[in-house]
Amino acid sequence: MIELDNIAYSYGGGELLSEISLKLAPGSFHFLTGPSGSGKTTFLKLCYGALVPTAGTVQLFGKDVRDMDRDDHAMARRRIGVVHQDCQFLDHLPLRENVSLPLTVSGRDSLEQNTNLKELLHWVGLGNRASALPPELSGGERQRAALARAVIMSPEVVLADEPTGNVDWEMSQRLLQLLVELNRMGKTIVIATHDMNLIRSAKNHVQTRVLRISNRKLQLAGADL
Amino acid sequence: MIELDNIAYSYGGGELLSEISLKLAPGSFHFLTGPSGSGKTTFLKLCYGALVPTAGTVQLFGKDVRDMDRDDHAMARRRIGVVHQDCQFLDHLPLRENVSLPLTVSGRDSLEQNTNLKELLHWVGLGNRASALPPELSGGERQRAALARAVIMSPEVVLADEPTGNVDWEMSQRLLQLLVELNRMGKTIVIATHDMNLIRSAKNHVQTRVLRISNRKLQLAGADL
Amino acid sequence: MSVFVGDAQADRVVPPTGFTARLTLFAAGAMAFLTVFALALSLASGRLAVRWGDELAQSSTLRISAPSEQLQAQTILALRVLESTPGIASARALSAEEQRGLLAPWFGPDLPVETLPIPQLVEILETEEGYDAAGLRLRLAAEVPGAVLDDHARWREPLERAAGRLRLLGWVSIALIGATTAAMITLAANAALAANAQVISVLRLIGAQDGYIARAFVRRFTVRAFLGAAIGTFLGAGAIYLLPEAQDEAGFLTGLGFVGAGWFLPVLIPPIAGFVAYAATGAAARRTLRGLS
Amino acid sequence: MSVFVGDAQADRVVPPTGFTARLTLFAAGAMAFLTVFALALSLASGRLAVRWGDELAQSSTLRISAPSEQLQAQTILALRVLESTPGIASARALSAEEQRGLLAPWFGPDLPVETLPIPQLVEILETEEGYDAAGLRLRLAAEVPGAVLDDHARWREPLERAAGRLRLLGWVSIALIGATTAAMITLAANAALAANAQVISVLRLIGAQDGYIARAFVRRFTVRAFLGAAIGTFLGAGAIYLLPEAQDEAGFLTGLGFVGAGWFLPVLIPPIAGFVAYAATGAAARRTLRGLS
Ligand SMILES: Nc1ncnc2c1ncn2[C@@H]1O[C@H](COP(=O)(O)OP(=O)(O)OP(=O)(O)O)[C@@H](O)[C@H]1O
Ligand SMILES: Nc1ncnc2c1ncn2[C@@H]1O[C@H](COP(=O)(O)OP(=O)(O)OP(=O)(O)O)[C@@H](O)[C@H]1O
Ligand SMILES: [Mg+2]
Ligand SMILES: [Mg+2]
Repeated sequence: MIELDNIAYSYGGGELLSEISLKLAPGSFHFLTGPSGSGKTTFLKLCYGALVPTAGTVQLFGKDVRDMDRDDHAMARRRIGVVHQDCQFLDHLPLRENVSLPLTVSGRDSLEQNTNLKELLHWVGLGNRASALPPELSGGERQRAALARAVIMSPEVVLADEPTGNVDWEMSQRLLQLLVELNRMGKTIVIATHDMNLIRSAKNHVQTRVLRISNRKLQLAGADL
Repeated sequence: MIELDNIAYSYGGGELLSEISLKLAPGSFHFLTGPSGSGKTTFLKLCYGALVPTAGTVQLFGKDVRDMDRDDHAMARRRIGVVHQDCQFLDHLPLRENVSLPLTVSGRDSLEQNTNLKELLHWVGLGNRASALPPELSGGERQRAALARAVIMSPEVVLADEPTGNVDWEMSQRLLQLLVELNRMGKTIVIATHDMNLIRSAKNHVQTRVLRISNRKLQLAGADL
Repeated sequence: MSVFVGDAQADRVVPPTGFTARLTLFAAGAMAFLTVFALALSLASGRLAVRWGDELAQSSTLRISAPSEQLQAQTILALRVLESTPGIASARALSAEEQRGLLAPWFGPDLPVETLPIPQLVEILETEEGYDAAGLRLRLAAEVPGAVLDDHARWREPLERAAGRLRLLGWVSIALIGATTAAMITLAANAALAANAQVISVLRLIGAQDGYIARAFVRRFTVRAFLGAAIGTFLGAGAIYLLPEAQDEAGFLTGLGFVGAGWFLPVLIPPIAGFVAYAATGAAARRTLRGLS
Repeated sequence: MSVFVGDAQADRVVPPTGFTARLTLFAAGAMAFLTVFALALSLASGRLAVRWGDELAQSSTLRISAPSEQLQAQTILALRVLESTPGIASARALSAEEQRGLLAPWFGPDLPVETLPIPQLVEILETEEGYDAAGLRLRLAAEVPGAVLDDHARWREPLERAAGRLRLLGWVSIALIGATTAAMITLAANAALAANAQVISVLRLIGAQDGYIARAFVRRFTVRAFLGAAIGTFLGAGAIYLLPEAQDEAGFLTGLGFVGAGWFLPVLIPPIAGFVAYAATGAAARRTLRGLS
């Protein structure tokens, strides 16, 4: 579904990433680590087509990102749930509408989805904040809302950038649980994080691969945990 | 220097914080913990006068926040370095100028400060990103920049809200080191965090008190670590 | 016309555009107000030119000087020539009464016109096509030597030039105002789009198509421009309507108001403003959306 | 005037205001351009009224009808009466040549004025204060029975009304344009401030005083408005200057241009626009800064 073939990327200066190849198989569960500034966020952006590699090819659902027009991108993004590191919302809409925005935009706003939404908000601990505006949420609450928004369409792939950076240990376990559940339903999950404890605890629930960006390359880092 | 006397706070709904009293003595080092949404950020905002308590009094440097006008607030903020949870910068200015902004605004932009700035950027690992614009920084880089901006004036108090949420373990140790050093110079430090490992490692370097917000009250939580 | 069919969802998704929206409404209103005035000025100038045309261009004077005893004969001769000239609708010798009236401002009402050896005046009314003045002069020179044709060109030209300039001033103002309005709405739309860069990036992140995003902005600015222009036009037309009626003696101002069907012209202003906003905002939205990677 | 002393630092701190800045520049320019035209219209109307005043109000005509043998005597008598009337600057009998000129349009250039029993015309020029027409009429009736005084009131009034209306139209336009400009600059400044809420919160967080923040915005918009108005004024004045010279025969348009010292009036537009922007932006900034907690 997402295939990176020998790609490289640079923001204009030196190369940030190079010689990276990866095939995200349906139902796989990956962690992405690496020091701050190593290119985790950049890598995820390449995975959902927000950035185009400077060399090599990225294929989303069988299509080269270079050949996709704006509408193709929009369609691809409906199949990929993304949690940004800096969670952005529409500040004028209450949390409830923000989380269900992907449904609204794709015209799939239905009653069934509505009970789904309630459950989901409850699971991430935002059941009682549903009508708050995003600027009225705490940092951790925003992060949880971003995860909820990313998964509400039950997309085929979830790319989450530090989804537990601002929440406490118990909550991060809950969020992990949600992603593990989705993975059991056959969804593909990629989580960028620097929290080794999270990775360790995930290993108890699900089979994961840990990727590490180091020296511009992507390496399997299962051994050092 | 910062005194909270039996304060309470509510955003309009129920009370979020109540019956909280605290005196931040010069040279003290506090950690602030509590689950996501418990009110850590709110508490810090009360500490630097961004919010006015709904009951009780807050005194900044001997002045009741209720009696301070806008210019008093500006002056108080020059003595308090704040790291926001969502680090905000002026997106049109390079990192270098963003970090030295407190100096610019207070008219203390000097050559001496300039070498200071270089050293500081180097310490937080941003030496080679000094001329990048904030939107070109990674999440962790922004967080480090925010800490650098908060301490550049060597303020009497540093209030840091999750300053290590997005950085890896080694970097968080470096940042902690910076704050410990400042504390040794007699500065008052308060760090809100949910990272228990950080607190544990700090205990090796410096004498800290750990405060925990739980059930709207502030409690000493030294024992459970 | 799908812009006007409210897509409530898309409208909620784009945040209220606050000051830029108010700016658009106000600019469209003020501009429509000014346009109404400029339009009224142009129309009035146009009417003025037509009126002067009617009074002067369509009429000429023939002046016959001759000894008293020949005057009548020459007048009859001249009338016959004029009647047979193509392009002349009618020709009529002025009565003594009328000639006296013309001279009254200068010589008082008691001038003994009949006994004076003053020329006989003949009023000529042309048809639409007009006549060939040079040809007529030649014929008259041959047949009625004492007759001099005055086709009023001397009087008409500067007046028509003056009316033309006023009218031009009106149309130039309208064009200027229109261009200003378009530019201002474009800039306001651009400001709104730039201020909403974050909203756009969120919408894109969750898979909204560019068309969906653009439509919400375009609809908003189109509706605002139309509404603003409608209000401005209404106020402008009201102000014109309340202007004191033109005194006809004033002579050169036919009154700045609209006349008859002219009242329907301002009605066109709001739809035109709406269309201008639609085109301008659409272009701005497409450009901005292409620019935001 | 500290707004104009560039505080380079504060200017760098507030981000480029992009479209709102361009909007301000453009709006100020377009409005200044229109203002120049409206000003020219007002001044021209004013000159017109003065000219008609000069030509008609300050002059009257005395018409003396009498048998030829008495005409000269009565004229001398009338002139003596006029000379002794307070409020009359001078009185002068028209020469035969001049009378012929007046009649030429109607009777051709060959009218034998001298031999005709037509009245003698006397041109009267008044002083500033004017004379008492009723009193003069009584005196003339007693001393020069054949004299009729025409003080042109009949012609003057409607023309003056018309000129007054044109002038009013010009001033109303200027007021309207000024108000529109102020409103637009206020809205643009508000939009800029609203779009920069985050910048303001960052600046406050690090201890910037409100005055420091406000000044950066105010300075910017003031300078933009001044610059825009200067450009617009320059272009407007240029356009007026390039307008074809008014033909004097046109009679009722003295030409839309500025005359003599009138050219200095448009120079006032940019400073006024700058001041309006300064006041409007200052108020907007203070309001917004108070609003953002
Ligand atoms: N738009 C950009 N232009 C230029 N450089 C950029 C841009 N975005 C990111 N970078 C740089 O590329 C590097 C990698 O950034 P990226 O955000 O991918 O790091 P990351 O691994 O996600 O870091 P973190 O853990 O801190 O979030 C950083 O040094 C960053 O400064
Ligand atoms: N402006 C606001 N209006 C209304 N409610 C608010 C506002 N800001 C915060 N809250 C609510 O107050 C509660 C405490 O918020 P706060 O940001 O202080 O939590 P926190 O302890 O910092 O959480 P986190 O660890 O997630 O950052 C949250 O439930 C939040 O939704
Ligand atoms: Mg990142
Ligand atoms: Mg917080």
